[in-house]
Amino acid sequence: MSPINLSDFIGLSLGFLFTLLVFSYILGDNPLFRLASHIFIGVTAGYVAIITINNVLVPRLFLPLFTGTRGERLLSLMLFIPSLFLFMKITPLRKAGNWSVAILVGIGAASAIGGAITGTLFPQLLGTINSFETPTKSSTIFSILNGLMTVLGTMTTLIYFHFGTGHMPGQTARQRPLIKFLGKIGHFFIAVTLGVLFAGVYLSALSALVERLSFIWDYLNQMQIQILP
Amino acid sequence: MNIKFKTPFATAVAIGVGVIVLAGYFIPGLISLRFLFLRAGLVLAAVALIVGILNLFAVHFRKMAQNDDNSGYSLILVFALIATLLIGFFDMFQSYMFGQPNFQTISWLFTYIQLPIETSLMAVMAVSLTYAATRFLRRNLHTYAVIFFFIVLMVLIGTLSIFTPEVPFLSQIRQWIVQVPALGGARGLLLGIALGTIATGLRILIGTDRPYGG
Amino acid sequence: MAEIQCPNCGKINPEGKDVCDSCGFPLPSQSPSINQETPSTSPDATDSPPDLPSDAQDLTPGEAQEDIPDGEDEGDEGWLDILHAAEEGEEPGDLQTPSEEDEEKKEDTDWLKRIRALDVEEEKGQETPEGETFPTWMSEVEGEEKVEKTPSEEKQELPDWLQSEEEETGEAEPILSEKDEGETAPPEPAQEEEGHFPSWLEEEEEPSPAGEGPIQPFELDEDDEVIDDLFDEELPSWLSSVDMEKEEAETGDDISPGELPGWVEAMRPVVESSDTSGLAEDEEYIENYGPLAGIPSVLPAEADIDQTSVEEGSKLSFELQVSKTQKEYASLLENVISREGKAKPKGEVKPVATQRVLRWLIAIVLIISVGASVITGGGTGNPSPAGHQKDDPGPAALYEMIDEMEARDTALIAFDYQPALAGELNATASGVVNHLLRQESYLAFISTQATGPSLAEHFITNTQSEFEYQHGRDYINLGYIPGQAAGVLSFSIAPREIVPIAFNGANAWDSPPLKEIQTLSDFDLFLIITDDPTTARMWIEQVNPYISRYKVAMIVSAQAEPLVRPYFQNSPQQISGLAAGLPGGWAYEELTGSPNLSSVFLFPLNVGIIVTILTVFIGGLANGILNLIKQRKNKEKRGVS
Amino acid sequence: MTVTGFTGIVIIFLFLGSMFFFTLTRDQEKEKNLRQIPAFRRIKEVIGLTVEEGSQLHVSLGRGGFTSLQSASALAGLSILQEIIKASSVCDYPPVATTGNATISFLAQDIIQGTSKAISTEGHERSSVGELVGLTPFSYAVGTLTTIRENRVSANILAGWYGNEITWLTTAGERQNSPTIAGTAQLPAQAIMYASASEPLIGEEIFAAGAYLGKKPMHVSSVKTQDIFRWILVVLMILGIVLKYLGMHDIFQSILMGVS
Repeated sequence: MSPINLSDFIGLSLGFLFTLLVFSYILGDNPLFRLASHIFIGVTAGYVAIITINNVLVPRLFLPLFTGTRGERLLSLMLFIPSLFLFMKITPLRKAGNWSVAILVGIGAASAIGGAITGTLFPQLLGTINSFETPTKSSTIFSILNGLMTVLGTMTTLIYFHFGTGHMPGQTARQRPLIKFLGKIGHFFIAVTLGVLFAGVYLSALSALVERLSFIWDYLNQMQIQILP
Repeated sequence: MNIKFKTPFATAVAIGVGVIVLAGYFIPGLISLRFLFLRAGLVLAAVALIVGILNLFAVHFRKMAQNDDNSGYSLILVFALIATLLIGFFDMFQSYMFGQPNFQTISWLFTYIQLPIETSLMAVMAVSLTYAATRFLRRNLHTYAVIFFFIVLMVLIGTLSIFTPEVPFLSQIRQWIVQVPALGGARGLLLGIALGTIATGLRILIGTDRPYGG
Repeated sequence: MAEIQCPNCGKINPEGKDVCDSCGFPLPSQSPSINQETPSTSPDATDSPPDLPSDAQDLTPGEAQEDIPDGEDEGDEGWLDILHAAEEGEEPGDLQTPSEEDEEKKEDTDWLKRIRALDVEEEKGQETPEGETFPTWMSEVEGEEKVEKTPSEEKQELPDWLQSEEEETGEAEPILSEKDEGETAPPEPAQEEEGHFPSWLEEEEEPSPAGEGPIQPFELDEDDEVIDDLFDEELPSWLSSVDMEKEEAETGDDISPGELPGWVEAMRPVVESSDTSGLAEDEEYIENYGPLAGIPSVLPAEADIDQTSVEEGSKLSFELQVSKTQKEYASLLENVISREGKAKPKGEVKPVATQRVLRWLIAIVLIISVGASVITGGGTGNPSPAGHQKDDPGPAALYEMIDEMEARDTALIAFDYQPALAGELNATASGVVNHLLRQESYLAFISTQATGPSLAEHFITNTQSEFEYQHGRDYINLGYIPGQAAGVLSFSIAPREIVPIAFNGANAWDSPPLKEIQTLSDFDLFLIITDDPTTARMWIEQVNPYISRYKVAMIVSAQAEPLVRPYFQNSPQQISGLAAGLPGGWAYEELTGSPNLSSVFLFPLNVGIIVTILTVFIGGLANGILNLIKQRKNKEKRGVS
Repeated sequence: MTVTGFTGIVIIFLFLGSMFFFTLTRDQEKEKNLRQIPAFRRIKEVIGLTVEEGSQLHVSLGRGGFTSLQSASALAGLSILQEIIKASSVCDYPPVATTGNATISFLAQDIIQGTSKAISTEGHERSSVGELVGLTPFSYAVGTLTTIRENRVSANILAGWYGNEITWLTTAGERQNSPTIAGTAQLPAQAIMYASASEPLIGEEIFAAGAYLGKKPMHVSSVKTQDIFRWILVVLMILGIVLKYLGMHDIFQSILMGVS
């Protein structure tokens, strides 16, 4: 480790300080942690605002007015109107901005439907069918069974979420026996899936802990070098 | 089924834009129209973000005046937000006026304030998740909870790469769990979520759900 | 010759005398009619304090007690019997006539008749009727009904004791005069002859506290219902029980010997210097009415109604002498009612001690074990990989993809992860990108998240500092494309139009790294670094048609591995290389033979996993057993109850 | 138009047709019961407790954007917020909503004001608030802690798009001893909720909130439609496997593969 320039050392010291402030939350909620979190919220809000202005608003709303083609200029002009109405949302005349938000909701709903059908429904359906291995010379009994288990898991998990129960009102919410039985198998697969995902999230968090503790150790070594070269 | 529209114009806009963008997914001819609306959506989402930040600023400014025990923190937040914005505009001014590589200062803020805090927040999650796993069986004690509990342990054991080379089947069990039952369950969950998403989106496009004050 | 004992000083006076020779106190007359109405002969019974409204007089404990007939008075349904009946829940004789009105009329007539009788006596020459001695001002009140008197006339007719009181307090006068003016100016349409509420009571009812405008006088209904409701004989049980206790507390006064029932005598309070709050003490005043007759400086029976306690609206104006405990009950009731409207702030929540201790224990064990392993740095060389790293084809496939790249080939890297996971993904990707830089490849960075560009800058300057790659010469940071799926798709179709300028404002496509790149398929490698399975799927689905899948590879965090692996595992493959989490990154570094961050972090990670497995296993089983015991106890309890 | 595009349009029209059919032929008496979901029952209990205690409910709407798949979770969270405001109109402290996305915060405020006006509690001096508390995932999580920490808040309902930052919200709720009912569409976040929330909503249960809490006709119909499509998918899987077994796998491959 070689001595580093002053601004980086100040930066590292700030990082070290904030790391300790956040770790203090383990002992319990305390003012130091709140101080660090409110600085964090302010800095990130400012950072995201600058990046958004620099990467979206300037190149797509302002620049086309001067350098864009006729079509782009027209689009930018048209975009100014709903944008101004969006600013009404933080004024008493907030209802005037409803139609601007409605544009976003319309786009959001369409993207959700389109994404769900083309991005999830079709690929996952095809993936489930592909999981099943036709018995060929190369396939082993083990892989065929695996394929069948994966398909069974997908079907029974889907059936577990079946909402409807018997038709007669006042009847207790008893599902049909077949659905109930398949649902139980599905619940097993759901528990396995969530267990695997939880372990994955835990490993990511543990990796972050390892990285932070090694940063603290590196910083202490660096400080030693910086103070007593 | 009686539907009363309080803001018919906003409802019409939401349905019209939604239908065009959705058609763009499936009808190749409408793809360019879909892109046009999506780019408009990008710009509006960016403007909404800026308006949201102004709202965040106003909310905390008001909290500063209330002088309860949180107003001090609101002052710090407002100060940090203003300082970052000023540094950011200074960087942008330098890059557009003098062509210098921009965002040097704001990257410094990101590297030495935002990054360490976020990774520390993630690191503290390791303690919280261990605590949650330890107390899990205290809250739920049914078969599936026990399955969940032992699967977590099995996957963690299978991830070990030290002290266990002599027992390779542990990692093979982990691999099988991840690639067979977990994959089946994940696909079922994703397909179910897709159906729910389609239903939620369609309710917006036919105008029965109108969260925009319609 | 029969003698009459003076109720005031106790002297014996010869019969026929009206006034006591020694103290001048009017002696009870012997005429039969009055006795019937007021069974007791003592003057106090009816001589209740003039200021109190008639029904309130009935409620005044001292007198009421006296009126209790010794069991023989049947005919006159005095108010006390009504009270008793109400208490015992019987239908008090004719009181509960079928219709409420008749009952009220009968009550009206009783007290009205008494007033009129007194009035007549008063006019004759101040001779007090036996048992019925009303002060002059009462008759004056009657008088007022007939003749509109000017305030000054009224004042002259006021009895001395009242005038002296006025002068002392200095208040009554303006209040009374104010009242009278107020009273006389607007004729009260509601006050008819019969059932008219005496103006003195209205004044008493509505004294105007200093500093405020005069309070509207108490509006009477035509048929005095309001009065009857207020002074309805059927008091709520808790109040009537209050009366009884009050009576017990107060009845110990000294009545002319021999006349008070024995049990009243026993309950007489010991005379002390009474320090009644709120009322001005009048040293010279000797009580001459009621059971407290003869006792100096006691609360005057005809105490003014406490000006301060009268509140607006339905509050009664007379002073209930309740004991301390009853006052507490009343204020408690009042608090409960007033608190209903107010929102009760929830108190400070104390975290469960065991939760906090368990959390601290886990934190200490985890941080100490991982910290120690970071410091010792893995000890003996690199930990040998477990079986599954060798079997995991993902890192190996990725290694081959990069190994085949030549110098000056361009790789596009998407930095699409949260800064929070920079710890894990920087370490995982460091070995892979290091290999790319050793191949002298050009790099281009892109991101769909606002924090992506800065993450890329931080990655290249911190983890690959040994190569000193420079922006514009060796790599280009294209910055952030908003709009998630839509942004990615439009970038895939026309990258140059969507991102015209680089992250630092310079022209992106003229610099060496990107000079030959027109479309997405011109890139030699497309490496996506992400922590979210949804982002991974979005990139794969949008870029799939625009770049060959043999050029697409992924570095994902451990949490995304279960959902991204199928894209690599299934046939047809949608991505051709995959490194997942620190173990994946370490496996890649093993293949390149040059250890990097993943190697450094793997040993502490393994120590952390072992500690966690032990903690979760032991703690989890203990909690599970505790839960089992609790459930069994609940079952037993349910079984027993 | 590609086969895949055509298939997509057919699915949408089938879905719409089924939703309208169930709504129009809805028969009150033979109304189909829905299976018990403990989380929604707990939401109703929590609203009752809040009214009695005079405390406050906190609804967090996540950080999903409006130009992608994440918007569906945000829309589901907004319909839960609407039902809660209606049900808790007599509370001393109306619910407070927090979010990490600007557009969602506008929509939350619109819903709060629209619903409050509908049940005439708009004049209530302590009207509900829809706050934007942070703009990146973890700053949103940390910003929400301030609201969860309020002593007045007696329960937290997390419904929207989350990542692993949701760990911070569920553990903060546990520290305050207040129940947390949580649901999202992102899978890793669901695993965290399953382990640390008092009542998790798994899989697609979050999208059935309108049917369980508000019993709205169109929501109940769309839940029934989801049930039907669930079985259509199962049949298609079995059919696809049989065709693959018979060697005619290309049919499905061409239908489901190419989407431009």
